[in-house]
Amino acid sequence: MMKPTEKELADFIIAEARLIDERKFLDWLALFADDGIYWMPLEWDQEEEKLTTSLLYEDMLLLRTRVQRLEGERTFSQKPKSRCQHLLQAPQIDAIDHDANLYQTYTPFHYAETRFDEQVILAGWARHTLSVMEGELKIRKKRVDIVNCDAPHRNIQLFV
Amino acid sequence: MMKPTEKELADFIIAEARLIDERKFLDWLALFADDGIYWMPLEWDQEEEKLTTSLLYEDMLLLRTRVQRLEGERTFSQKPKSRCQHLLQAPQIDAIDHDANLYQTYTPFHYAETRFDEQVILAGWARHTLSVMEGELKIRKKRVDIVNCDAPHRNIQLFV
Amino acid sequence: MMKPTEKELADFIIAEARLIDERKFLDWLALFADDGIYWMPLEWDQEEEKLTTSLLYEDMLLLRTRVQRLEGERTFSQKPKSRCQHLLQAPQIDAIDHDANLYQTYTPFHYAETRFDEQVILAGWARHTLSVMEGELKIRKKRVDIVNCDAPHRNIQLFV
Amino acid sequence: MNKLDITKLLRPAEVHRDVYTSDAVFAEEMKHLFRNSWIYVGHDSQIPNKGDYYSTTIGDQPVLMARHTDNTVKLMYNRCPHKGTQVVIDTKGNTGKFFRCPYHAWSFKTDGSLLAIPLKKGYENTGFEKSCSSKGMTPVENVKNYRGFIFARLNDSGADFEEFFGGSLSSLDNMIDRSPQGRLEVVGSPLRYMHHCNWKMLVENQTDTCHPMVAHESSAGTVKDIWDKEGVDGPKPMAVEVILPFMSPYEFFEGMGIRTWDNGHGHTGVHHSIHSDYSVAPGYFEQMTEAYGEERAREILGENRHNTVYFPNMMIKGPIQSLRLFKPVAADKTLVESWIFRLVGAPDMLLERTAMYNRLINAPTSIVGHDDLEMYERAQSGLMSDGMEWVNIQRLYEEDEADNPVATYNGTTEAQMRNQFRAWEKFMVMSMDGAQ
Amino acid sequence: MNKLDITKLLRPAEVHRDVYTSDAVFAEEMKHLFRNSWIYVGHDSQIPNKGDYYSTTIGDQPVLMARHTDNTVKLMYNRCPHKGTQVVIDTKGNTGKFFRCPYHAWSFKTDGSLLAIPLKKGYENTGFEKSCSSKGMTPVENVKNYRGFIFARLNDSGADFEEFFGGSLSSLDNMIDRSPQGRLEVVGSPLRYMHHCNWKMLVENQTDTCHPMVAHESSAGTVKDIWDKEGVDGPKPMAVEVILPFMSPYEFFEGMGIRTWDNGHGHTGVHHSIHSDYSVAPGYFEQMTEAYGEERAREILGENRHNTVYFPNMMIKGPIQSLRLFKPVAADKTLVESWIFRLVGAPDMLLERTAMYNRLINAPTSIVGHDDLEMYERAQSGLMSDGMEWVNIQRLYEEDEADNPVATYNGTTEAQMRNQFRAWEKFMVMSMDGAQ
Amino acid sequence: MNKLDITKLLRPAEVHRDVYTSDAVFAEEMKHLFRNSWIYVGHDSQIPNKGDYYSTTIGDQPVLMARHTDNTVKLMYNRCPHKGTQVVIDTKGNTGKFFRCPYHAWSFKTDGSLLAIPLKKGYENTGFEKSCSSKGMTPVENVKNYRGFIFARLNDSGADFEEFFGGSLSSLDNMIDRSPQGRLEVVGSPLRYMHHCNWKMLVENQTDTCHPMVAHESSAGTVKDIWDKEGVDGPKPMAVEVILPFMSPYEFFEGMGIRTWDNGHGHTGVHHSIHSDYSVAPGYFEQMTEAYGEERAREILGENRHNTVYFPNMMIKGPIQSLRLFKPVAADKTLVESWIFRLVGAPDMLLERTAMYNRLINAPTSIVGHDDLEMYERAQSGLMSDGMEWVNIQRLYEEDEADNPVATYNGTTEAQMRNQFRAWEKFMVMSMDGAQ
Ligand code: FES
Ligand code: FES
Ligand code: FES
Ligand SMILES: [Fe+3]
Ligand SMILES: [Fe+3]
Ligand SMILES: [Fe+3]
Repeated sequence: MMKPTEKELADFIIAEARLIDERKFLDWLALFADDGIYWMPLEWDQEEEKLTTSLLYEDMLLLRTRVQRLEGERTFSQKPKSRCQHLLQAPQIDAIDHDANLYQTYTPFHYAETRFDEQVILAGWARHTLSVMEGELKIRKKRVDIVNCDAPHRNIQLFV
Repeated sequence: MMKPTEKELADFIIAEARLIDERKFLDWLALFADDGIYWMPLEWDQEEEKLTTSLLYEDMLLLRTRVQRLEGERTFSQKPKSRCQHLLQAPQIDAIDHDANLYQTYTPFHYAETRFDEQVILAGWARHTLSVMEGELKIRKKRVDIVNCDAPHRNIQLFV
Repeated sequence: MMKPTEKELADFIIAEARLIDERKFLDWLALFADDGIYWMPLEWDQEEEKLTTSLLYEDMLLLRTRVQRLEGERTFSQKPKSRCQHLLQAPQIDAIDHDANLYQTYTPFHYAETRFDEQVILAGWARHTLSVMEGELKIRKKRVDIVNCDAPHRNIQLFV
Repeated sequence: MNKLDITKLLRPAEVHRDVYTSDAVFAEEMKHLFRNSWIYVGHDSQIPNKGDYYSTTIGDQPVLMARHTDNTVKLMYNRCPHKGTQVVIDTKGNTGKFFRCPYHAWSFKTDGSLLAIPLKKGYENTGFEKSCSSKGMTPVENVKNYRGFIFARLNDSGADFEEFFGGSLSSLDNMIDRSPQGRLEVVGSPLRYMHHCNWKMLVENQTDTCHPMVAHESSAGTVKDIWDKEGVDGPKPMAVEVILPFMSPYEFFEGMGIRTWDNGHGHTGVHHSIHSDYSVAPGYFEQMTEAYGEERAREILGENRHNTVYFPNMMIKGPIQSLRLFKPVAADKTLVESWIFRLVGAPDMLLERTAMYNRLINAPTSIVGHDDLEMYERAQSGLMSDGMEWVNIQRLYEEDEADNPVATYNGTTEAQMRNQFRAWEKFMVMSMDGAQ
Repeated sequence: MNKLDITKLLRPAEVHRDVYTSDAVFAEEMKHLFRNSWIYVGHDSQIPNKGDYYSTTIGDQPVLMARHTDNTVKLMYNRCPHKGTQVVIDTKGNTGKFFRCPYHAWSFKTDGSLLAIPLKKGYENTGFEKSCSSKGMTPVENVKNYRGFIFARLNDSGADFEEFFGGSLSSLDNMIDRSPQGRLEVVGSPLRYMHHCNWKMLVENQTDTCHPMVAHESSAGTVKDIWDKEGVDGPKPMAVEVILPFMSPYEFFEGMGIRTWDNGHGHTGVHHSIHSDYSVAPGYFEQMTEAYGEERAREILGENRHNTVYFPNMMIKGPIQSLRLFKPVAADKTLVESWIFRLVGAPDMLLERTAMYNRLINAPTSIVGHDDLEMYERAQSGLMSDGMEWVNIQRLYEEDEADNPVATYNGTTEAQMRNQFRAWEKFMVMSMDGAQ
Repeated sequence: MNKLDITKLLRPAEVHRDVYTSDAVFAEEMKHLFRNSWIYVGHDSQIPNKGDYYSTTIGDQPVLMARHTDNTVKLMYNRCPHKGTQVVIDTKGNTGKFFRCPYHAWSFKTDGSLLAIPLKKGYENTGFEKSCSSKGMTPVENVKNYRGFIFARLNDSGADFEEFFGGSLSSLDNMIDRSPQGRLEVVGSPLRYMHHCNWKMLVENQTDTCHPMVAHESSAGTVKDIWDKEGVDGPKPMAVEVILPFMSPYEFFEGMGIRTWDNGHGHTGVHHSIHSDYSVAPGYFEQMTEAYGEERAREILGENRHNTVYFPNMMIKGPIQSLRLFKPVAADKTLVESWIFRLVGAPDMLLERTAMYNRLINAPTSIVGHDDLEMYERAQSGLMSDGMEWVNIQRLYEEDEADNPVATYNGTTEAQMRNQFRAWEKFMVMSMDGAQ
C-alpha cells in the first residue's frame, strides 16, 4: 500500500485499539515506527512536548519497557492483571498528504480500565499521525488527550 | 447541496458534536436554523413540548445567551471552565423526505462533562430534524433524551 | 437475502441494540434462531459453556421468560422499570462463510442501565454468530463479555 | 445534643457554621425539627382516584400518601410491619383496594391497617396480637389537606396547623384563588436538582434580595445585553419578560418589601415583585371576573408576591404557580424538587409561562440555576475554613425584631433569615431534654 | 457497646431494627461474632499443590490460606510484619516455597513464619527479636479441615469445632457423600453479587419458606405460565425442572419441615424439598452403589435437604452441591459469593445442573436473584422508618423453643430465624464486658 | 483525643497502626499538626504580578495566596466573611486591584481586608462593626517567603520559621543556587496523583532506601534488562540514565548516607545519590562559574542530595529541581502534587530532564509510580488486620538516637522515619490539653 484510503486509515486505528484490548501488546508495538512517540499531555490544549510535564511522552524504548513489564514475574501492580476496553467513534481523517507521506486522524473514544473491583472510564480524543513505511501504515505519533487530563487520577496502567 | 446524501447527513451530526467539544460555540450556533429548537425532555417518552416542564427547550435567543454567558467575565460557575466530550454511535438516518425538505437522524451517544475533579457521563439518544437552507444543512430541532432524564442531576453546563 | 453483505451484517447488529433500548423485546426475541443462545461468561476468556458457572447462558425458553417477566404485574424489581442504552462501535465482521451459512461479528460497546437514581455503565464486547434462515439473518449465538465480568455486580436486569 | 448545644449555635444576627456543616446537627434536625414542624408532603391532584398513591419522604422518613376508599387522603410510614420492606417504591401508581407487601403478601387497607396475612393460623397462640406488627402499617396521624396541599406533622405534640402557619397561608390562598375555579393541578414531574450544600442555604436564598444583580449577572445580565442589542420593538418574548427582572437595581428590591410571620415564615414582594409586569393572558381576566366579580378579581391579581417561604423547607411563587421543596439528604446534600401547577379553568398561556419559568430558573440545565448552585457549594466548602466561624445575617438588623414577628421591612433586609433561625431554634429544642 | 446494649436489641420473637442498620452494631459483629464463631474460609481443592494460596477475608480481617510444605492447609493474617503490606492480593496463585513481601522482600515460610530479611544485620542489637514483627506473619491457630472444607475461628477461646456445629455437619456429609469417591472439587469462580442490605437479611431468607410463591411469582411463576402454555409432553427441560418448584403451594413448604440445631444452625427440607424430584443422571446410581452398596447409596440420595444454614454466614445445598457465603461489608452492604462443586467420579450431567442452578438462581443477572435483592434492599431502606422499630419473626413461635434447640418444625415456621438470633446474642456477648 | 492518647500510639521504633488508619487521629492531625507546623503553600513565581492569586489548602483549610499591591505575598483564608462563600475557586488567575465575592459583591483588598459592601448603609446601627465579619477575609499572619518558597503556620504560637527548619534549609538553598541567577520558576501544572493510603506512608517512603531494588524491580529492572540487551555503546538515553540508578545494589544505598535534622526533617544522599552521575548540560558549568566563581560552582554542583523531607508533608530533589507535596485528604486518602522548576539562566536540557523525571517517576501513568502506589495501598488495607497492631521501623535503631537529632547514618537506616515520628508527636501535642 503506497497511498492509503480513508477506509484503510480508519481500519488501522480500529485495529490498533483492538490489539490493546486483546492484550496483544507486541503486535501493538509493531504498529509504531522506530521513531514513534506516544504522548498524553497533562494540560488542556498543551503545545509543549518536552520542556513541561506530560502524563506520558514515550519513545519505543520506554514503550517496550512497559510491555515487557506488564508480563513480568515481579510486576506486583499487575497481580492481578488490569484489563481495558476501548470504544471508538468512527475515526475522522483530518489530513491526507501523500507527498509528505503524512496522515492525520481524529478519534473520540471512551476507555475503560479495570482491576480488582474498580473500573475507571476515561473520555478523550486520540490524534494519530501516520506514515506508510515499507508498504505498511505506521504510527509516527499518537497523541491522546483526555477531557479531565488535570484531574487527580489513580493508576492508569494500560494503554489509552 | 439540494439533496443531502446519507453520508452528508451523518457527517453533519458528527461535525456538530465536534464543534461543541472544541468549544467553537459560535460555529455551532450557526448550524441552527433561525427557528431552530434545542430540546431536552424531562420525562421518558415525553410528547408535550411547552405545557409541561422540560430540562431544556430553547430557541436561538436563549442559545445565543448561553454561548455568550459561557465566555462572560462574571460567569462564576465557569471559573474554572467546564469541558465536555461526545462519543457518537454512527448516526442512523430515520427519514429522508426531499420534497418536504425534512431529514431525521437518530444518534446514540455518551456525553462526558467535567469541571474541577468531577466527571459525569450521560447516556442517551439525539434526534435531529434537519433541512437544507440556502444550500446548507440546518438544525430545525435537536431533541436529546438521556436515559436517566428523571434522575437528580447536578449542573449540566455545556451542550449534550 | 441469501448472502448478507458486510453492511447488512453490521446494520443487523445495530438494529438489534436499538430494539432493546426501545424496549421492543418481542421484536428482539424474533431476531434469534429457535436454537439461539445468549451467553454472558463469568470469567475472562471463558471457554466452557455448560460445566461451569456463567452470568447468563439462556435458550429461547428462558429468554421468553425474561421478556414476559419484564412486563409482569407482579414483577416488583421492575416497579419502577429499568431503562437501558447501548452505544456501539461500528461492528467488525470477523468471519463470512457463505457455504457454512455462518457469520461472525465483533462489537465493542458501552451499556448503561438505570433504575431510580442509579446508573451503571458496563464496557465490553459482543460477539454474534449469525445465519440466514428463511431469507433473514438470525442470531445463533450472542456472546457478551464485559471487561469486569468478575466484579461484584448488583442487579443487571435488561439485556446487555 | 441538648438544648444548650443548640442555642449556643445562634446569635441574634449570626449563625455558627456548624449549623450548616455538622452531621450531628443534621441528625438532630431530622429527629426534632422535621418532626415538630408541618412539612409539605404533596398535592391531592397527584392522587385523584381511590387507590392512587404517592411515595415520598419527610426529612429522612419514607412515607406513603394514598387516596383511601372514603376518598380522604391517608398518610402512613412506608414500612411493612413484618420485616420492614417498603411496600411500594414506585413514586406513584394505583394499588387498587389494598396494598400488598411483595415479600410475603401481607396486605393492608389504603389507610395502612392490616387486612390479611397468608397462613394467618401460623400466628395463633404466639402473642402476635400484642405485637406492634399486628396493627399494620403505622399511620401518620397529623395530616392536613389545605385546599389540596397536603401537610403532615410526624410528632404527636406541637403547634397545630393553623397556629403553625398563621397569616402565611394568605400566599397559598392567592396562588389557588388565581384559578377561576379555585383549584390547582400538579403538571408533570418535578425537576430534581441535587446540590452539595446544606438545605438551609437554599431556603435563605429565597428571600436574599441582594444577590440577583450580582450572582445572576452572567445569566440575566446576558439576556439583557443580548436583548438590548438585538431586541426589536414591540412585545418582549416570554423568556425575556421572565428573566430581565432579575437584573433590576437595588432600589427595586428595596422597594418590593419583605414581610415576616411567626414560626419562620415570610415572603418577598410585599408591594410589587419581578412577577408584577407579566403580560396579560387573553381572556383570563374575564374568566376571573366571572368567577369572583371584578373587584375581587383585581384584588387577587393585584397581589404579586415574589417568594413565600413556608418554614422549614418549602417555597411557593403565587403569580407563577410553582412550588419548590428543599429536601435535606445530608448536612452537605440537598435535593431540590421544583413543581408546577395548572390553574384549572385558566388559559394555557399561563401554564406555558409557568413551565418556561421552571426550566429557565430551576433546572439542573438552567443557567440561573448554575449561578446559584455555584454560590451554595462554594459556601459549603468555604465554611470549612476555621478563619471565621460565624455566618453574618445582620443587614438591617433591629434589636427588637424578635418581639414583632409579624412585620414588614425594606426589601433588602436579612430579617426573614433571622426569623427562620428563631423558628429553627424553637422547633429544634421543643422536643429536646434540657441536658443530656 | 456492652452485653446489656446487645441483649436489649432482641426479644423472643422480635428483632430491633438497629441489628440491621446500626454501624455500631456492625462493628461489634466484626469484633466479636465473627471471631467467636467458626467461619468458612475455603475448600482445599482450591489449593491442591504445595505453595498454592487463596486470599480472602473473615469478617473484616484479610487472611491468607496456603498449602504448606507438609501438605497441610495453613491460615495466616495477610499482613507483613514489617510495615503492614498485604503480602499477596491476587485471590489465588502459587508462591513456590515461600511468600515474599513485594515492598522490602522480607520472606516467610508458607505457614507465615519468618524466613529471611535482606540486610538482616541492620537489626542486630536493636531489640528487634523482642518485637512482634520478628515472628513473621501472624498465624490463625484455630483451623479445621473438615473433609476438604476449611473453617477457622480467630479468637483463641470459644466453642471447639465439633461442639460449634454439632449435628449440622450431617448436611455437609450428605453433600460430600454424593460423590462416589466422597470428594468434592470447587469448579470455576464464584458468582459475586453485591447487595445493599445487611448480611443477616440474606441468611434469614435461606429458611424463609413463605416468600417464594410471592416474591418469585414474577420469575418462577412466569416459567410455569410459559411452560403450561408451550410445554410439550415428555420430560421437562432442566431449567424448567429447576425453577418450577419455587412456585409450590404453601402446603408443600409446610410439609417439607424445618430442623434447628444448637448454635444457630438449621435447615429446610427435612422430609422433601424442591430438589427431590430432579431427574436421574444415567449411570450415577450405579456408581454410587458400587461405592457404597445399594442401601447406603439409597440412604444418601434419599436425603434431599433444601437449604442448610451454617451460622453465622454460610448456606449449602447438598443435593445441588452449591455453597453460598454471605460476606459482611458494612451494616448495609453484603457481598454474596456462590460457589459450586463437582462430585468427583459422578456424571457431568450433575455438574451441568449445578452450574445451571447457580446462574439461574444466584447470579446478578438472574431473575430469581432480582426478586430477592429487591426485597432485601426495600427492607434496608424501610427499616429507616421510625414508625415501627421491631422486625417480627413470630410465625409459629413456641414459648419453650429455646429449651429444645434441636427440633423439627412445620416448614413455614420462623423458628430457625429465632434460633439464629439466640446464637447471635450468644456469640456477640461471650467476649464482651458486662458493662462499659 | 488528649496528649496521652497520642503518646500511647508511639514506641521508640514502632508505630501503632491507628496512626495511619484512624479517622480520629487524622482529625487531630488537621487540628494540631498541620497548624503548628510550617507548611509549604506555593512558589512566588506562580503569582508574579500584582493581583495574581493561587488558591490551595493547608491541611483541610482553604487558603488564598495573592500578590498584594505592595508586591508582597499575602495569605488569607479563602472564605467570605458574609456567608462563607469561597471568594475564588479557580486555582490561579489575576483579580486586579481587589477580590470581589460572587454572591453579594462584598469586595476585599488583595490582603483580604474589607474594601466595600454594596448598600453599606444597611449595616448602620446594627452593631456590624463589632462582628468578626466587618474585618474582611481573615489573614494568615505567619507567612515566610524563603527565596521564593512560601511557607505558612496557621497557629499563632509555635516554633518560628528558622527554628522549625534549622539546617534543613541547606537543601532548598542548594536547589536554588543551581540557578546561575539563584532563581527558580514553577513550570507548568503539577502532576496530581490520588492515593488511597495515609499521607505518612508516602513521606516515610521518601527516605526508604531498602525498597527500590525490590518494589521497582518491575520498572527499573526492566529498563536495565532491555538496556543490557539492546543498549548500543555510547551515551545512555536520558530516560535510561534517570531510571537505571533505581536498581543500584544495597551497598550503594548504604553508602549514600542519611542525615537527620531536628523537627523531623532529613535527607538521603549525603555522600552521593542516584542523581550524582547525570551527564553534564553543555555550557551549564560555564554559566555557574561565571555566576559564582569556579570553587563555589563546584561546591554547589558537588552536592547531590537525593530526597530531602521537609516535615511534615513535602519533599524536594535539589539536583532535579522537583518538589512533591503530600496533601492529606483523609486517613486513607492522599493527593500527591509533583511540581517542577526551571533553573533561571540554565540550559533547557536541565529542564527537559526535570520534566522527564517527573513524568517517568511521579505520574499516575508512570510505571515507577504504579510500583509504589501498589505498596502503599496494600499496606493501608493490610493494616486493617488485627493480627499485628504495630508497624516496625527498627532498622539500625540506636537507643540514644533521640538525643542527637542532627546526625548522619548508614543509608539504609530507618532513623529518619523515627525522627519524623518524634516530630509528629511534638507538633501534635504542643497545642493539646493534658487531658480531655
Ligand atoms: S416483609 Fe412484608 S410481608 Fe413479610
Ligand atoms: S513491608 Fe513487607 S517487607 Fe517491608
Ligand atoms: S457571601 Fe460573600 S458577599 Fe455575601
Ligand atoms: Fe438566585
Ligand atoms: Fe428467594
Ligand atoms: Fe519508590
